[in-house]
Order: sequence, then structure tokens, then C-alpha cells
Amino acid sequence: MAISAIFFLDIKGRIIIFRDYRGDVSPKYAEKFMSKINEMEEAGKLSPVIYDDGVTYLYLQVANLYLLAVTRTNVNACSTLVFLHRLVDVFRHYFQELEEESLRDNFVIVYELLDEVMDFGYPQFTEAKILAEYIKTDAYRMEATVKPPMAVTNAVSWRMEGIRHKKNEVFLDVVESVNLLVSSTGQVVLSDVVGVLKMRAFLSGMPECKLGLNDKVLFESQGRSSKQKAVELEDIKFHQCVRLARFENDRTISFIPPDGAFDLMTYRISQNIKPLIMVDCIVEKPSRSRTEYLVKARSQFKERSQANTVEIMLPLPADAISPTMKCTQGSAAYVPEKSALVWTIKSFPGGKEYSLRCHFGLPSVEAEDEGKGKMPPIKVKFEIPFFTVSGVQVRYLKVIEKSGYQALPWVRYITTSGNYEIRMV
Amino acid sequence: MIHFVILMSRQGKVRLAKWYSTYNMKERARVVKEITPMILARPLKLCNFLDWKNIKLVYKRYASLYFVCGVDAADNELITLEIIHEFVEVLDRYFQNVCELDLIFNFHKAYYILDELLVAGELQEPSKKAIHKHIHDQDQLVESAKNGTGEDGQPK
Amino acid sequence: MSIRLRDLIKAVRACKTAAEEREVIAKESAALREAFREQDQSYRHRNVAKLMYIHMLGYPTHFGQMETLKLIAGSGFPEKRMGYLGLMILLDERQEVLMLVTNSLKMDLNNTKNMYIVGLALTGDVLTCGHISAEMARDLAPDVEKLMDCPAPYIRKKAALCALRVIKKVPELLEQFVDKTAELLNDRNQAVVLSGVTLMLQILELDPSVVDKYRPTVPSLCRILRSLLQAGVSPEHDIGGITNPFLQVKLLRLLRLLGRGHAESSDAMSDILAQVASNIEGSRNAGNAILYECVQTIMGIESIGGLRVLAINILGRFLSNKDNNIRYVALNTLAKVVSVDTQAVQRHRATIVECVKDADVSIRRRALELVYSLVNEANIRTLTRELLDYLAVSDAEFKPDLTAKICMLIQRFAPDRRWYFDQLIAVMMQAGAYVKDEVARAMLVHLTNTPDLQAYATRAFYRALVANVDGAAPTLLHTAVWVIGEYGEMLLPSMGGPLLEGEPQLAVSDTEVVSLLETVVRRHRSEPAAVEHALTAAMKLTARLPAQVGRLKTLIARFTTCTQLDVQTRRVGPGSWSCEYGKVFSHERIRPQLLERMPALDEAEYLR
Amino acid sequence: MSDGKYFSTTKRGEIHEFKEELRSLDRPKKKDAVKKVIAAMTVGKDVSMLFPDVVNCMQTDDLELKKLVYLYLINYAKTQPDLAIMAVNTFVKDSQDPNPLIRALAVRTMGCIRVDKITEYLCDPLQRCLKDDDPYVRKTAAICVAKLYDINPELVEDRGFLDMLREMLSDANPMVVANALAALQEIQELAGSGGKDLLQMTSQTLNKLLAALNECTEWGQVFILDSLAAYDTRDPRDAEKIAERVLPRLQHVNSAVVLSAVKVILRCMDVVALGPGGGEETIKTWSKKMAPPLVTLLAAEPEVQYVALRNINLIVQRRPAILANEVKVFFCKYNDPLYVKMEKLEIMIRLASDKNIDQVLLELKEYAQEVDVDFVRKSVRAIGRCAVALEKATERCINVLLELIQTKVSYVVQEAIIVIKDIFRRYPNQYESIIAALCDNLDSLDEPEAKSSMVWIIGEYADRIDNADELLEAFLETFPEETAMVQLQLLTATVKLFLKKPTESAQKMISAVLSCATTETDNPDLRDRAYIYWRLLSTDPEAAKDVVLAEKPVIADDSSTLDPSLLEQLVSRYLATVAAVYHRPPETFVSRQRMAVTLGVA
Repeated sequence: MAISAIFFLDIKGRIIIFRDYRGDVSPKYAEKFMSKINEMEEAGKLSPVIYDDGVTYLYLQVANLYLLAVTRTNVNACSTLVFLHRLVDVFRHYFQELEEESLRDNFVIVYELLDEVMDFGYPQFTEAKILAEYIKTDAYRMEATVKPPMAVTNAVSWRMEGIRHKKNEVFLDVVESVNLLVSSTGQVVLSDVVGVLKMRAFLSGMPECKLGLNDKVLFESQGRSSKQKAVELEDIKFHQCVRLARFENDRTISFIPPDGAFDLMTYRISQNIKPLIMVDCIVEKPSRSRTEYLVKARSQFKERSQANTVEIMLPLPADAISPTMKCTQGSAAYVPEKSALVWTIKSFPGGKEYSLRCHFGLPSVEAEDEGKGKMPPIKVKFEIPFFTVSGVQVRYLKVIEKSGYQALPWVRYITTSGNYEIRMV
Repeated sequence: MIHFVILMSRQGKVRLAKWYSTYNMKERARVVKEITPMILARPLKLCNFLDWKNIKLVYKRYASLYFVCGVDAADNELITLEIIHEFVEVLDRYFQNVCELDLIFNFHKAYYILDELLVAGELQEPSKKAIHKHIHDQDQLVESAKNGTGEDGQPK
Repeated sequence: MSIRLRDLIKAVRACKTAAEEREVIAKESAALREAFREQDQSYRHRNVAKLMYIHMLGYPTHFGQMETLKLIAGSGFPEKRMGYLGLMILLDERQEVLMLVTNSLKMDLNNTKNMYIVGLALTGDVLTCGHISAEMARDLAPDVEKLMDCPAPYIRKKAALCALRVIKKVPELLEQFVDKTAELLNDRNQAVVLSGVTLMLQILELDPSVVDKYRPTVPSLCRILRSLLQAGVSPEHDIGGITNPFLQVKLLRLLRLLGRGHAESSDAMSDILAQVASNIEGSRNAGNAILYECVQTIMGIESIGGLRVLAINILGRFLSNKDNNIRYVALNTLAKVVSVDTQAVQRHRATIVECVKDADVSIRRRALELVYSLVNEANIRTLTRELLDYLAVSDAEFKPDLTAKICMLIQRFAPDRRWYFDQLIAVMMQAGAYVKDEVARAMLVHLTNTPDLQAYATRAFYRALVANVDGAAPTLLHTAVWVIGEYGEMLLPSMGGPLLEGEPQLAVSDTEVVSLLETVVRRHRSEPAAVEHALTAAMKLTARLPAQVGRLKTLIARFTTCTQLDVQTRRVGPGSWSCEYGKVFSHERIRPQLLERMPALDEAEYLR
Repeated sequence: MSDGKYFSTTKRGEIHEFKEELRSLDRPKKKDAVKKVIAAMTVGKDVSMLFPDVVNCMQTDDLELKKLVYLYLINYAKTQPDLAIMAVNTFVKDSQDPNPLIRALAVRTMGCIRVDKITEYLCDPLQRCLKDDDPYVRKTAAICVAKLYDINPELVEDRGFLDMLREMLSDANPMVVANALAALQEIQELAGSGGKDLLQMTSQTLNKLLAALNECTEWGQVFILDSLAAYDTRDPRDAEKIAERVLPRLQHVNSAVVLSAVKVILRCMDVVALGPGGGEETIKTWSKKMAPPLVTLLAAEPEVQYVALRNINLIVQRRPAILANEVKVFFCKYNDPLYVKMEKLEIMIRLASDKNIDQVLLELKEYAQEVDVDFVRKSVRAIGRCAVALEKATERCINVLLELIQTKVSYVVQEAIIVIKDIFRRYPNQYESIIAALCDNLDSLDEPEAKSSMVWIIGEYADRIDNADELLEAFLETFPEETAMVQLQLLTATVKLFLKKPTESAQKMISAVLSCATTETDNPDLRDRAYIYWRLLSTDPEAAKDVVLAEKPVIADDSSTLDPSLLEQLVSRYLATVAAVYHRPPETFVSRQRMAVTLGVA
């Protein structure tokens, strides 16, 4: 039930570097990988887990690389793919960019890391920050002998001991992103909100933190009246530092935070949400050489709130000729690399409506396989500060450390667009 | 006859592709996609011929470039290799020690040269000297047009 | 103002990822569309050059196709040169845009001031790269023909090759070029002669009857060849001490076509062939190319024995050469020669069989073809065994070919029927996935016509299926199931007669036969074809194994009630069949009649 | 300086140069040389001949250099088994180094050198390291036991390493527990099903594992959860206890932890169901808790999503209640990779119900107009499957299909005809009114499946299609060239036509088809069928009617449902694994081979 080897392949499928953990899948298999992929793609059966000749290939594509794990056993596929993603994170932490050159330029470190993150095909340890404590890049190599940090095997594997900060502070951002899919007839097909509590902790020692939210389940269990507005959070996920059993018991969110930035928790709310910003696009096509878009954007939140850096991306045919546009607010530009028209509005107060018109032509010669398919959806990006869709609130954030310092918590709220799409007609 | 001539780098990038038989754009892309890995995967020691569909691939590697001809199965493979070599020699003299970069930046010139070597998938000119003369003359024509009109006569 | 081609290439080369490259190209393409809309003339050919580059990278460029036509329609040589190039790179035959170019083309072909413009029109691909439509070919043929008489050899050679393309597109036009082509042999320019010979070859390929008209040229062809053999004739055409090997090869090929089946012409060329075969040096590629062609010609015409010996010796030398290219062409030639002179090839059998196992797939394929032609009734047993052994260890990519060849050999040269069945079953077990349906079906036709061996074959298939009921490839599965359905009762010791000599023991009861079918259905229930075969077999067995009717009926009924819509192949199959079969049981009176032994296909008729 | 420089040069006499440099007394130069050797190894050059020289660099304080040499050893020890013995001393020494990193490195590497002769020398150092003070060394040593077992199982048993591993399940350090568990499981698997139960899971060890679950790394949690799923309990109370400790894992951010936790809980459900009252309440509560984390898996990276979807597909078959109200989250996003879209479609079909069918149909129609052919086809197919599954919605589905047929896109039309045939088979004699619309598209049929579907429809409804004979005749023109699938269908359809409308032309057609199918084809299946029909028609036409025109049983709607026992196995034993992704039992693809062990010559 383990991985036999991990390969890094270039875009043509050639091996850049690999680590063989078990010796039962030879590199020859990796060499066959690309032709197998092509074959599967041709057949429309490509997937991230494929089987050929006794070997299972699990892989990701990252920029111009393939990360490939191979096995002959019935491994945990989910764990393997998540592991490969973690590996990408680790390498990005080390080399900023994960690409062919950075692998080649740092092959010694790559081998060292591959030796540490996995043993005999079993994932071991993938906390980049902690790994960096004992597997160092050249610049720091000359330091005194390194030892494995306690954190590697400790229960608290995410925090080093003996951290000191002059000023003990915690910043907490409550970020909610709205995912939305509206049909071409204007109906909301899908909507949900994903919330993240992003924390930046600059705390000394081993601080114990406790976070209080207006959590409906907690309030109900405590028999609180409905005076305070409570929120029903679905599927809460915590950073590994949060004691899950404790939360399961009494809904207390308690934890020893890692140092620096991390996502403390995420949650989801799937009630139906009215589109915060709605976009209508009417397409008129009097002739092949001339197409016209009439676009209206409406903000459907309270007037005292305001959306910032609103960006509405309207799809255009890939071969549109010289689109020209006019809008009542903001500015619009043709972005050929995205085959789209991007309409930017710096600030968009609630309860307003703006409009845009766009003309473009199409070449007289049609592309060989001009898409019979539909246009991609309109995409909208925005940010609304001081506002959450869910109404979630941080009631308190307590920090207790044995040295007894006072730590200041700073809390901010913001709503942003997630996957926010409106289908074209 | 030669159905196509493809120059590709060791990375599998196409540097020149000339089609003497009818292949539509999709077929062209498929040919390239299919033959590239086959050619690149062949160790140097093996012979320079490869059966592919009902065509024969005759190829030769020069430094970082592969020159590939797709010919009829009944064609003389060895003389095809000689044609490839002829092309390489003409390119080399034209660019004075040709390298891959020359072909990347002056791909159109490589095509012009090929057009003096082959027509309709057949060799038209066995004399390197003659090819050079014709290319030179035409380059002159372009030059004089440029000087004559003051216009930018050459793509840069 | 747009950027220069050079800068675009640099920008693309600086891209690290495909996504970055796409971005650069998308921006540039948008800029080009804008420029085309504005009818910007001064940068048109630069823009077309950029389009070509973009096209080479694999991105769409349809929006700029019209620009190439505008360049061609222009008057300047630089524009036309780029325009014709653009036409060939950016367009293919199917694009109607090409129709628009005919006029410009005609004008350019008739340009009297600049031969290079005529040259562009001739080579500029509309005519020579398969772009041409039949209509255009007809339209332009007279111009091309006229140009074959042009004073400039530069135009003559191109026109000749252009004609080649024209007649290929419209063979009716061939007639008018026949004589003119032969005249080209007298040209002083070797390039023109080469084009002429090439065109003659094409004409002969399209219309073999012209051969009589061309035979009288044999003496001049020989004369040209002889002159080329004199060392140092033309330094301009010298390649490693050999004069114009390209022309020599083409001449030898033409001689082959002219000498084939015609003793007199063959005789006329035998001297020069002998000269080529003995004088050309095989130390370089160019020389070998000529020798290779020469051997083929010697073997292809009505040669005298001495000349043949010369050729066979050359082949022997080739075969023992260390250079893989030479070995390849040797095998290739042997394959062509084998029908003329099997003995010569048989001599190299050991080497050839070794080559089947060569590291180089090209050599392996060649050798395999040869082995195929080497097999006869005398050596079929040994060779088949060797090939089967090799099949077990060969690369997956090679297995389909090898399997097909082995099957063909077995079919063609089987010394007796038992051996034939044995071998095919062995192949099906070892490489069933690559055995074609036709092979299996042909085998069944033979089996139905060979009553003596039906019991034997049924037992063999029974053993094969039992051994591999999970992994059996469809061909084996279907064939075995059919045989068991048709002759199932012969599996019973009481019904099948005595075992043949050397046949392993087999004790099967009727319940076991039915159990096997049940297993097949269970393991292959998601494969409709397998289930269909099994159901028909089960139905037929009700008439052959009367004691098992109950169980077989249940087996069939199972598919009446639990019919599934299979996702992958939702044919109407098993469900309605099993239902029809189920219904047959309510007509017990006629059931046995319906399921009687199936009549055999007439073998003689079938083999025709 | 970066290491990249080493790839650019390919000099002659490189090996010789390496040799010189490796022997250099200058330490940086020596290290540089080892790096060059490793670089050469990385690009696939054979540098095994440098073995003695590289091994000579092994004794060093420089950790980086040591790691490089060890890496080299792993790669080439098998080609140079005799020389590998040279390294033993250093291994033994390093396994006693004051630095735990070096101790662990030594023990980790030793296990990767698969040379039988060396193995014996490993035992003492390994024994020491299994008892090391440092958990980092212990957790490495635990895995090393599994490596050793693979090389020489007897040795492992003789030296009592298995007992030591079992003891380690009670180690104070959670990482050690997890690795010991992984090692034991590996060994169990190698020993095969015939082997004894190595884990010997008692309620005590169970408690230890559950405790470690709270504290160890995410990967350790996955090991533990996966082994809990393999733990065979029949006691509902046990199951409840396990599930309660595992439920909080659903909140973990790592999708692998979540999916493995789901597996354990689903398994516990099976056990609880054996308890009083079928554990209904418990199952309901757990189901409710499982839905949101399963939905959240769809926010993971696409590859992980794919695995999640393949697994959800199984869960939905086994426990439909869990996600019954969540069909919307499986709607496809425009930018989803094709493999994600295809899997989402599967689940949408399974979750489609009378309640949500309108919405689902709207979506499917949208997809049927996208660009990707495979996706479009599957979407059309999905509409048909919904129609077959949901009787009340059939008419609506058919209307959408008819709309799609109007687009005249060839592959859409063909796909639609195939599914309409399925609908006819599910609801006989209800929707023939649309046949006319189908007949408008006969010319565009070029795929065997679509053709045979159309032929089936014509045959089945021959008495209601006025020109059925003409239509069939047109198809029959190409009979010899058709695929077997179409030929069989033509044969049956012609027989049906003849029985329903015994006109003169039908008579002619039937004799032509029968003669063609018996004498002009070598397809035994087709011939059999043709002969059976022939005999049937000639001996007893009435019986023929009864057999061929019998009311067909209605097809079932449980399309592509897995065999129940396989499904159970996949869900509660193999969820999250490759088997659950393939929807196949592991034995059909696992090809575990014992790795080669090189025997060192004495």
C-alpha cells in the first residue's frame, strides 16, 4: 500500500529527476507515461489516476512539469494526490517557482527533501517551514550541526519552541468568498459562501489561544437567547493546530498557533444568496462582420456598502477584430490573451446600475473548427470591505501564555467574489 | 515522393514543416504529434528509417536538429538521406555554419532554400552551386526592391 | 506600430510556460487582426511572416489568410515571395480562398520579365504541394506545358515537376505530356534531365501502358548513366567521388520499369547495370544508394544469371554490414527479391531470423516480412515455434504485427488441420488480444468442415477456456464459447470418441460444461458480445445436453429478468435475445429442430 | 553557485576525471566531485564504476556529503553487491552517531540497499535504533523493519522485530505509532492472507491508536484511519466508539484524512446496522455529519476532486441518503477539467429525482451544447438515463432530446437516438409519436451503435411506421459492410417486419437477409441466429410470431450499478484507494512483485 517511486517529468514526459523508494517500478514505466497519457486523451479518457501494464500512475501537472507517483499496489489514491500537492508546496517554499530549472539547479536539495518527505513509499513529513529548519539551502549549510527539530515527531508539529516577538500581536481576517452560478435566463443555479479565518500570529513562547464566534450550534447548546444573531456554519475545517476532539465536545476552538500566517479555519454556508452584483449581457449580431454587446451591471447590496475593484470579464470570440467599447462608469479594455473584454469599476456602491456597449467584427474566413459550443460564462470579481454575507462575528480571541504577556487581536471582515459566473446566452 | 519534410529540435519543437501531399491542418498536427516521440526516442545507433502508417520516415539528426522526411514505402531510403544532407549543406553555406537559432529567426529563408531544392516532393536541383546562385539572385531582387522604394523590403 | 518578426520570436522564446506563450500569441494575433482591418500595406509582408510563425507554433491564423492573397496580387517580388510562402504554410487544399488565387497565378506564370516570379508561381505550392484542385489543374495545364519549353533551365525543371502534380491530380491530362517529357532527356542541364526522368516515372506509374512508348529511350538512358559513371565529369554534381547520385538512382529506377518483362530492353541495359554494380564503391552512403537501386533493377528485369549473381553478392555484403541502415535496405531488397529468387534469400535465413529479434524495431519489421515470405511447408513447424517463442518476449508495440504474421503463416502453410488448430489456439492463448476476428472465423469455417477433428478441437478449446476464463481475450472467448455450444456434447467421453495421439486426458461431465458457461457469463457480464455468445451457446446446448436443460434455461432466463442498460455499450443485445430464447421453451416441439447442428459454410466457396 | 552547471558539460574522459577528483584530498573539491557524479546519475549516465571511490567519501562529518554518498549507494549497491559490503562499517558507525539525523539516515539507507549479504549486518544497528531515545530515529527504524522483511522475512521474525513493532504501537510518540502501524500492515500484506494476524488488534491497541489519531501528523492519521477500516469488528458498541473518535477528523483540512475518516464511519455504519433497531438513529446522525465534508471535497484541487468524485459515486450507490439533497453541488463548472465533469455527470444522474429533475435537465441541456464532444455525448446519454430512471420525468426528458436533435449536430443526434431506444425499451408503446422526428435523421447515422438503435426502433415499431420496409431496405443495402452489431439488428428487424407486415417486399427482404447472413458471412454468431430464425419461420410461422414478437420485459433502470458485494467491499474497505477509483477489486490490478534482492557473493 505504498508508492514505488516519484518522478518529475518535463512537459514532453522526459525524466528530470526521480526517487525510487521500492525498486519495483523501473524508470522505463515513467518513460511510457507520456504515450499512455496521449492515448488516453485521444480516447477522451484522461484522468489523474491511470493504469497500464500492472502499474498505477497518479500524477499532477504543475506549470511545465508532471509530478508522477507510481505503484503496483492498492495505495490510498487520495492521500497520494494530496501528498503530491504538498510536495509542490514544499518545493515552492524552497525555490519560489517549481519548474525544470529550479529542480535541476537544486538537485541536491531535491534529493534530500525526497528522502525526508517519504520513506519506503509512505508519506512522512511535509511541513515546509519545519523542514527548512534542518534541510537548508546552500547559503545556510555551514551553520552548526543540524538536528531534527522536535516538531517533526512532536504532537505540535507546526511550531518550534522558543519563539520570541517584541510585540505580541494577532491579526485575524474573516474573508468570505461568494461562489455563484447564474443561468443564462438569470436564475441562480448554484450559490454558496466559503469563509476563511486567516490569522497572522506574532506571539512568543507556546501560546494557548481560544476563539469565540457567534456560532449557532454553540449558542443553542448554551441555551442562549436569540438576542444575538448567530450563524449556522457548515462543514468547518480547522488547521491541524486546532484540537478537533475538543471542538467536537463543546464547540470550543482552542489551539496553539503556528508562527506567522496560516488559515485557522474554513467554513461553508450554502443558503441561497441573491447575486451581490448581477450582470446582464444582450448579444446582437446583425451580420458576421459586426456583433454588439449590451451589458448592464447592477449592485444588489445595501447602499452604505461599497464594492471595490470590480472587474467584469465578458467573453469574446477568440478571433474578434478590434473590439471597441463605451461604458457609463469605470473603464473597459480588450484582453486578447483571455479572449475577453474586461470592464473595471474602481468603486461600485450598493443599489447602482452601470452599463457598457461593445462592438466587434469577425474575420470573413472562419476558423477550421470554429466552436459550435457555447461561449464561456461572464466572470465577476469584487471585494466588499467591512461586510460578511453570513454575518459571522469574532466575539473574542483569548491568548494565554505562561509568561503572561498581553496580546492584541486585530480583526477585519471582508467579502470577495469566489467562482462568480453568469452564463452567456 | 517525399510527402513532407519536418525539422524538429531535440525538444520536439517544429522548426520547419513542408507538406507536399494533402494534409489538412488537423492531420498536419497529428502527424507531428505522432512522429515526434517516435523519432526522439530512437537511440542514435539504430537505423535512420522508421515505418509509420503506410509511409516511411527517413530521418537524420544534425546536432540539435532532426531532419525528417516522410517518403513512399518504395522510395530509396539511402538517397533520401542524401537529399537531407544536401539540404543541410546548402543551409550551412547560406547561413555560414548554420545553427538552430538561424532557422528559428529566419525560418522563411529556410523555406525559400527548400523550395529551390525540392518541388512537388521531388528533387529539382542536384547542384548546390545552382541553388546558391538562385537564392542569391532572389535575395538581390529583394534588396534592390527595398533600396529602390525605400520601403522595408524584408520582414525583420 | 507593430513589432518586428524578430522581436515576436524573441518574446515567444522568452516564455517559460505554454500559458505565457499563449498570452503573447493572443496579443499579437489581436494586433494583427487590427492591422489587417486597417489595410496597412507597408507592413503586410512582415505581418504575414508573423502569421506563419504563429501558425508554426500551432495557433489559429485563419483570420489572416486573405492577406497572403493580397501579397501575391501585388507587383513586387518581395511581396510575392512572402505571399506564395504564406499561401503554402497557412492554407490547405480545402480552403475556398485558394480559388481566388487562380488569376494572380496565371499572370505570374506568364510573366516574361522576371523568371523568378514565374518560379515562385511554379513552386509556390498552389501547384506543387497538393493544394491544387482538379479544376485549377485543368486551367493551368497549358501554361505549365508551355513553360517546359522555356529557354531558362530554371523554369524548365520546375515546370516539369509541376506537370507531375498536374497529371497526378487530373490523370486525363497525362496524354499531352508524354512526348514532351521524353524530350527532356536530351536537355543539357542535369537538373532538367532529373526532372524529366522523375516525370517519366510518374507517368509510368499512372499509366503503365505508356511503357511501350518509352522503351525506345533505353539507349539514351543508358548513355546518360554511362556518362555519369565517368569520374570527375561534373565537379558541380560530385558527391564523394560520385557524379549526381540522385539522377543515377532515378535512371536506374526508370530502367527497371522499362526492362521489366521485356527481354530485349533488359538485354540492352545489362552492360551498364553490370558496370554500375561492379564499379560503384559502397563505402559511402551515396554509392550504396546507387547499388541498392541497381540491385533492385537487376532483380526486377529479365536479367541474365551472371548479373543476378552480382546483385545477390551485393546483397550478401549489405546484410553482413555493421551499419544498420545498410542492413535495413538489404532486408528490404530481399523482401522484394524473394519472389524472383527464393533460393538466394533462403541462404540467409539464419541471419534473417536473428534480425527478427534485433533491438531496432525498423529492422525487426523488415525481417519479419521476410521471414513471412521465407516460410514453406518444409520449415513452417520450426519457424512457427521460433516466432511463438519470440512473441512471448517481444515488446507490446510489436505484438500486433507479429501475431498477424504468425496467424497468416499458420493459415497458409499448415501441414495438417490438427497442427493448424493447435497453433491457432496457442496464439489465441498467448496473444489473443491481437488475433483478428477474421482469423478466428476462418478457423471455425475449417472446423465445421472437418468432422474428424471437431471433438478434438472442442476439447482443446475447453481446456484453453478453463485455463483462462477471466483473462481470455474476446477472440478466444467468443470462439471457444461458440465451439462448446456447437459441439458441447462431444466433450463427454462417451460422445467425443477416443483421444488423439499425444492428447492430454480430459474427463468432463455435462454439468461441468454448463458450469463453465455460467462462469463465463458471470465474469464477463459487462461485455454484451460475450454474453450474447454465451446465451446462444447455452440455447444450443439445450439440444445437445438434454439433462442440463433446466440449468441452461435458468441461465438464459437470468438475462430476461435482469436486463441492464450497460453504460459503455448499450446494445439491444442480451436482453431481447434471452427473451426470444426464453420464448422458444414454450415451443418444445420444435426446439430441437431449431437448434440442430449449424450447416457448415462451403469451404471451397469460402476460400475463393 | 547553483548545481545547474553540471548538466551542461559532457566531456570525454569524464569518468576518469571524476575518479581523480573523488580521490582529491581537498574536501570542497571532493564534495563537488560527488555532486557531479550524482548529477551524472540523475541524467541517466552510468557511473556505477565509481563505486569504490564514492564509498570512500562516506566517512565524513559533512552531512550533505554523507547524504549524497548514501543516495549513490541506494542506486548502485545492487549492481555492485560485493563492494556494497565496504559500506557496512560506516553504516554501523553512523547508526551510533550522536546526531539523531545521522542515526536515522543510516538506518533509513541501510534498508534500501537490497543486498542479501548486508542484511545480516543491519540487524544489530536496527535493533538499537528501534529502542533509540529519539523518536525521529525510532520512527525511521520502524519503517526499516518493513524494508528488511521484504528482503528476508525469516530474519525479521527470528530477531523478534515483529514483537518490537507491536510494542511500538504503544510508543509515547504518535509518529512512531503511525509508522509502526504502517510497517506492520505492509508486513501483513506481504505475508499474504495465509499469514497470521500480525497486528493482533486488541481493544487496548485500538485505544492507543485512537489516542494517537488526535496527535500525529496528517499522514499518520491517514495510516491509522486506513488500518481502522481494516479492523474487523462485529460489535456495534465498538463501532460506535471508533466512529465517535473518528468523526472529528471530518473537520480536518486534509482531504485524505477526511476521506479515510468517511471510510471508517461508513464501515462502522455497517456494524451498527447489525445492532439493535438497525442503528437507524445513529446512522442518520452520522450521515448528516458526513454530507458537508463530502461536499467540501469538491473544493479541493481537481485531481483530488476526481478521486473524491469516484468515491462519492460509490457512496451514493451504497448510502443514497447521505447526499440525496446535494445534487446542485455536482453541477459542472465551465472550467472543470473534463475528467471532473464526466464524474460529476455520473453522480448527477444518480442523484436525479422527481424533485430536482427540472433543474438537472436544464443543466444537462446546457452541457449538451458545450464544445467537448465526449462531454456532450455523455450529457445526452445522461438525459436518457434520467428518463429511464424517473418515469414521471420521461416526457420532459424526451422533449429536451428532441430539441437537441433539432441542432442537427451529428454526434448529438446519434447519441440521442441511442438513448431514445433505451427509453422505448423502458416504456414500450408510449412515445412512438416521436419516431417520425427520428426518421428525419437517418442519413446522418454513421456510428454502429446509433444505426443499430435506429434499426431496432424500426423493427420494433414496424407496424406503426408506414414506410418501415423502405427504411429497412435502405439500411439493408450496406448489409455486408456493416459491423456485426448492426447486422444482427438488421436481421432481427427484418424478421419482425416480415412477421408484422408480410408483404411481398418484406418477403423478398427476409429471404435476401437470411441467405446473406447464412452463406455470405463467416460470423458464426450471426449465422446461428439466422439459421434459428430461418428454421423457425419455415417450420412454424405462428411459433415464430410468438417468439419474436413477444412482449419484451421492461428494462431495469439500475444502470451501471456495481455488484452489491463488490460495492460493499469498495465502500467500507477500500474507499479512497486506487480500487475505489477504478471501481474494481484490488486483485484485478495489483501486481505486486517481490523486489529483486541481490545476493552478494561471499
